[in-house]
Amino acid sequence: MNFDYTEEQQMVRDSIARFVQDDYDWDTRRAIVDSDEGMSRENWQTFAELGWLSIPFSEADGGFGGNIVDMSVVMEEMGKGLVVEPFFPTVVLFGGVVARAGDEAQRAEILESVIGGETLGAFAYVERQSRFAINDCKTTATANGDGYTLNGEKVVVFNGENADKLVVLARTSGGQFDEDGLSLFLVDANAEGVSKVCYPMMDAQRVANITFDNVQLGAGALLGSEGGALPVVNDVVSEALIALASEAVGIMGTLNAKTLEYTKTREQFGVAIGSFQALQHRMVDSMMAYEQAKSLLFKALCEYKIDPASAEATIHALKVLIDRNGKLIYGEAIQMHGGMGITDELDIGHYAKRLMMINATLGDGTFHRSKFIESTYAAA
Amino acid sequence: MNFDYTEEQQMVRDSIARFVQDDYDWDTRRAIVDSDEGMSRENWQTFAELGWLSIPFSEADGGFGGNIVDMSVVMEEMGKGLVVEPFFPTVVLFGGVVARAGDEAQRAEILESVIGGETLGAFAYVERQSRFAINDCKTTATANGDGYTLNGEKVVVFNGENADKLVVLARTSGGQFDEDGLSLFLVDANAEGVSKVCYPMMDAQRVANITFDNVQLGAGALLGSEGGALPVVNDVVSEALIALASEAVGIMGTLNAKTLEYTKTREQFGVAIGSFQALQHRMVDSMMAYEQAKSLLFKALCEYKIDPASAEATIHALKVLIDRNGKLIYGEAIQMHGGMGITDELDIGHYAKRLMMINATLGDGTFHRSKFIESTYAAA
Amino acid sequence: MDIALSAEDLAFRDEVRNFLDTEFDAEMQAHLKSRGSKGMVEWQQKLYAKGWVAPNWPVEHGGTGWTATQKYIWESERSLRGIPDVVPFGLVMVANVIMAFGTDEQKEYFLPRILKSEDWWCQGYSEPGSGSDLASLKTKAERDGDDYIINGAKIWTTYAQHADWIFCLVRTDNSGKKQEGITFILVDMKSEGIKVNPIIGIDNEHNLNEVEFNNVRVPAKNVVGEVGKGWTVAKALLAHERTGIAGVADIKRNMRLIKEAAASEVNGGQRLMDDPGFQQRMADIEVELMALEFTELRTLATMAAGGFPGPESSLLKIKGTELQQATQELRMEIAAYYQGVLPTDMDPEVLGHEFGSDARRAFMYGRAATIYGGSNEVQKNIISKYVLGLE
Amino acid sequence: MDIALSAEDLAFRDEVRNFLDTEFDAEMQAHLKSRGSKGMVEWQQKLYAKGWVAPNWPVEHGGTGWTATQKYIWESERSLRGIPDVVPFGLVMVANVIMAFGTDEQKEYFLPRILKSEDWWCQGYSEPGSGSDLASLKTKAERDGDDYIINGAKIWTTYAQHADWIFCLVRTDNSGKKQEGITFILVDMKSEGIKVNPIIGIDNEHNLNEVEFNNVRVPAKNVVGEVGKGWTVAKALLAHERTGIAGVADIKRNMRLIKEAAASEVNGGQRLMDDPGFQQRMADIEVELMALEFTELRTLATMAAGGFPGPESSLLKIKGTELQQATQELRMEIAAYYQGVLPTDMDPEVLGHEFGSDARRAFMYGRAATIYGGSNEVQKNIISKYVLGLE
Repeated sequence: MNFDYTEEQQMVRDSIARFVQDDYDWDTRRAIVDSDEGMSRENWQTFAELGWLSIPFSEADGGFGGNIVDMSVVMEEMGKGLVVEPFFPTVVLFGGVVARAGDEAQRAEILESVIGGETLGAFAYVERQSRFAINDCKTTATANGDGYTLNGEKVVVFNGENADKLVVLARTSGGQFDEDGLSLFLVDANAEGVSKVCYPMMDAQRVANITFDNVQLGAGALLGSEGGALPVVNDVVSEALIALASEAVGIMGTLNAKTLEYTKTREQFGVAIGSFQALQHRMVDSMMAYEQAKSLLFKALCEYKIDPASAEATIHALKVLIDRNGKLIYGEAIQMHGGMGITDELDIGHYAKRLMMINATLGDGTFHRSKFIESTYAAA
Repeated sequence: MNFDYTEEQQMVRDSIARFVQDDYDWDTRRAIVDSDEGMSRENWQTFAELGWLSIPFSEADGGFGGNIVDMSVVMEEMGKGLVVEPFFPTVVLFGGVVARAGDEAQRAEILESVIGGETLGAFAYVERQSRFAINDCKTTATANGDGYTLNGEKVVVFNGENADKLVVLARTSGGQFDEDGLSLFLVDANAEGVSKVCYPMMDAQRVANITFDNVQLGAGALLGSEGGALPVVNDVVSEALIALASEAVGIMGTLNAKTLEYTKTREQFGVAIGSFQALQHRMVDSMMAYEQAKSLLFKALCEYKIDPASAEATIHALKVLIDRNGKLIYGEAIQMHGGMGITDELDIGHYAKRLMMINATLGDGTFHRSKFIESTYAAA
Repeated sequence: MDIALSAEDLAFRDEVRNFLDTEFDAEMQAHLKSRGSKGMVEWQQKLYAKGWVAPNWPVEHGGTGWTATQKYIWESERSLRGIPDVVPFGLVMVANVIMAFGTDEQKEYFLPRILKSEDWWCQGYSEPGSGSDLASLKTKAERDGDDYIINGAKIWTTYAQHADWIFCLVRTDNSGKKQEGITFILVDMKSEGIKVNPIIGIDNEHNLNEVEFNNVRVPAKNVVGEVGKGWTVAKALLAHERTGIAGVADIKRNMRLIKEAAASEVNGGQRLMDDPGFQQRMADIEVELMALEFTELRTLATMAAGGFPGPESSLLKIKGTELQQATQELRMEIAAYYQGVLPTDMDPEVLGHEFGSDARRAFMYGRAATIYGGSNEVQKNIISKYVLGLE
Repeated sequence: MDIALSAEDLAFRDEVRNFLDTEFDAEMQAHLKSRGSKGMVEWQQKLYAKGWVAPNWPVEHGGTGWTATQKYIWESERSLRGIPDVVPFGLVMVANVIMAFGTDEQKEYFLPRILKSEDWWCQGYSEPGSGSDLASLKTKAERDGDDYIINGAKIWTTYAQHADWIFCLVRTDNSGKKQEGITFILVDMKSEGIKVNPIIGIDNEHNLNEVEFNNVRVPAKNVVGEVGKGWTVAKALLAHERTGIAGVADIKRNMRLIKEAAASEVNGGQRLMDDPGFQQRMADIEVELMALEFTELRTLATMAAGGFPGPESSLLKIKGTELQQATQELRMEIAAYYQGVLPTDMDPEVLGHEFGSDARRAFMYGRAATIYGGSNEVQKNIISKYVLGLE
């Protein structure tokens, strides 16, 4: 039983932390967010050179062959630095689907350029009406002689603005809510019939609503088996939920540390506000909320490493706790920063907003609490 | 719009408060609780003489003709004094059923002696399996030539140990959960075939499990229409829920006041513990919890006075809030009294226990939250 | 114990409904959305024309003379339609101060202008660094002949960018306790030496400002109340600020919006409205809300009976803002992925969702509710000291 | 990052399971229920015979030499079967103090007797009036030749009615700071001048006592550690007291009981287990519990790596007791009307319900968990000061 990171993991952690410290100060980040693309291509090349983009991919695919803990380390540090470059959509979601569903040729084509930082990707799975139910899919891919015709719309596609390649979840058979009949397709973002409207989100992500109007796809665009997408997607989602929780833990720790620091220096009524016992006890609550979230992340990591299927209930629970404790922590962080906490200038609100979007991604606390109950009490 | 009590209500309030102050100090109460019957017949006569037992009954029935607010005043004061004499089971439940369901002869027979303090009553409606679903009734009353034969068992009958007369809810037709087919019967506690085991509860109530073994009832034992009991019972329950909430508000206010007083005098680390800001803010929370409960009680009273049916959702909400805020208040009262709070000697724990039993009576917070949701969101 | 409305009250309610249905028409609604502060002035002038712009003013100054019940009816009907309250800085705050402490000259000049919405007011209390410890303010006013010369800065000044006047607490004396030596003064925003620096909020909007004072010259006759007694003036105002702050009707309206929206959101075939977890969160809010409504009514009844909204009004502020935030949170939850949408010119049809950005703005703006007007922590200190008697 | 059990650990777990299944048999279970403290001694002697009564003692004194993982396995298996932990006053508390601070003579005399459960110990820390402010204690020990004469009173003394010995903090010097001049001393409960006054708890049981000392003569050699340094001794002990206090395995077991019971409770045809409101309350507890289990494991891992259970153990105490109380509350809720049943000799078949009175006792007794061993408020102060660095 140990909860230590390996030396290698520690090195990755240090390397990201150093990057954030040296090259990602708040003003730099703000300039990147305000730039045309809302991300830095230069940083992305740095990520590639430092090997971060290769971490989850197998050595056979040219990757680092990292496990879920390696991924977690990267995401936690990204969270601490509030890094906006699209690691999550490109590596975790898009890369995750390709690595799992792609055949050797597809993997070779795509993953090498993802790892090299040449290709930015996005996974298009949300629809207007779908909320968090991934099986709720109206986008269709109809088989034609040599391939498929894709029609439909995906919304709030993370990194949709900058992605070169998309993985699109589409229905090859079945009705709107059927779990069978979903398939995955690799689509060039510039293919004919693909159009998009882009908009920024409060957490500085650049997203897009993407419309597919009779987009012609070759047979080679199909990732994995026709109609068998959902299990693959569910695997990617499980890993993505752990990744998001890791990022959230990074953010929660940072919010607590910044707030604690603030209460030690900010004076009111002639004393540091951190000397007020009522606030002290609440900061203890925030600290406990963080430690508990971290512990549950560790549980998910340990279980997932042994057998991903065994971690299902824990992953639902993790999303519930990240949601609940995240709300507590960012709420207290804003409240304790007082007037400063409600300005756009201070970083606190931005950490809060990212945490909120994490909560809303791939199912919020209410959604996963229902899933937890279903998976835990259904048979009892 | 006014929330004042009438002069008459104020007089009743004062009269009960004076009784508690003068004749119901903690040692006296403890002696009563420890006595054979667990109540004082002498006090009961006083209640009769002071007219408290007549309050909810109509003038035609020899009562005071009071409304729901009058009842609330009595119950709140009983709560403050933690009065154990069986006002709630005899007057509110037993009397409530008879007043609503009884014909003139039955009302004349029963209510006069209730008002006079000669008859103690109980309403037997809980069964082993029923939890809070009053329609879940296995006790049967089978029509025979001149009357009915009663068979079955009722449990946790409040005042079951001392009651002279019982109202028993029994099934004259239908299946276990049917809403129709329930009837009410007036049964002498000493009738042949009635047997009981008595036990005390943590809130000093004397209750009984009562078995009916081929108890022969005359036709005159039927209260109201055969098979039509449930609407009557529901009306009594609504009023009883308001009465219990009033008692709870009395208890909550008393717990807060006693705790506040304690924190002002109890010293730790050289100062009164009430000077610790963390405790101050929690006592503010307790105070707000009390005020909110009182406000919702007022809402229920105002609505019920205008039209009982209009108060349904509010009464569910009231039970939810009484449960939740009651837990907060008694929890904090015990916690802030520290070691003393967990002794049997101190009154705090006894107030807490009564509040807990109130929460468990006629449906707890979880139960009524579901009812609230059903009644409020079902059609939306 | 009675909340039944009298025949007069019912008639009044009909009049209110009729007025609002007529005057708060589509055009007015559009103006409020598109014209910002100008739209607000337009609406307030409509209220003025009806004689209803200042329900809390004494009749002799242009108030309505309404009973507590009538005020409650007005407030409920207004909020249920989502009509914003009047901007409080002039009509509620400074007007109350001028009426209670002002000279006849001040009353004659300012009150009619406020009533007609001719002047837009803002509030200069907080300072960079002062926070909840209002009395630690440092902005200095030094006497120079018939004038004061003001130097310093105020912060979190809502709508300063639109304002004609600002009412300020300034320090005229440094020698005593920090609560002493504070003076309440009215300053023309067009005065030389005033600079307004916008602050972008966490809601991505520009409502807040920092207001700098560099040798701003203000006539001494603009002092309200006694020189050095500004703290007393401010305290009287704070209690006024807290009444109505519970925002019960607003929360009710939010709950109505939430139910509508939750009925059309679907998760894998199940309406969010039917999700037991979501239902229970709604129920938890509604139960507290039903109680809060009567807590507010109890306070109103006390005031109507000649009582004063005392420290108990702090309870309304705490519970009200907590519930406001809870409903804002539910709206975010309904918006799901769309909760992150920033203000955009995109057609909702293109965006795919209607209320995401509104939910975000309300949620983010709502963070301030537990901070301003005396943070909820300060409110708890007030209750603790003045209601519970804890020191 | 690894919690996989090694082959050795799995073998150990089998041994534990086998031992518990064999030794904690129906007879033992009945004895524990019916014989009170004697049943407990009987069980501890079985553990002693197996060599497992003191997992945390050093091997040379009779400990097990288990790894942190083994201790965790032991703890889990024990709790899941509902087997009570050993009574801590001797085997955990005073033993640790004697091992760390005692003389050779004290070690030789007391430790074997503790290991064999020959002496029943109780703890004399709190005093009427001292509460969480332990250092304010007033019980006085005055030197008289080779003895001390003790006068005063201790309170909340669990099981004093069964005890052969009591370890006490007494004041030997009044001149300095209140933390100074305190001495840790062992007192034979048969000494003349000791009087035990029972305190009936809110759970209607007699577990607590007040212990009066009237000129009780105690040999000076019974002092543990230096005279006047008892506070240091006590503090070392407090950290020990907090480890394991989270009670994760106990809470898990409670959750299992809750699910079983909720599956057989029915409201109008719907099992309580299927009630969405109840499900969500269970889920909320389980989510926190899953996290707490790993918070405890993280602490154990730190200790195994040579670290010390520092102020972080306060977190385990706070969260653990909160969750304990939350499960106790759910049990009460399941019991519905029966939650009020007092201890009775009635056959559960007659009563109509099995676990009402147990639920009540557990709930009521559980109120103490957030108060004793340093109240949760004190724990928060500790974290605030020593972990967060707030003063």
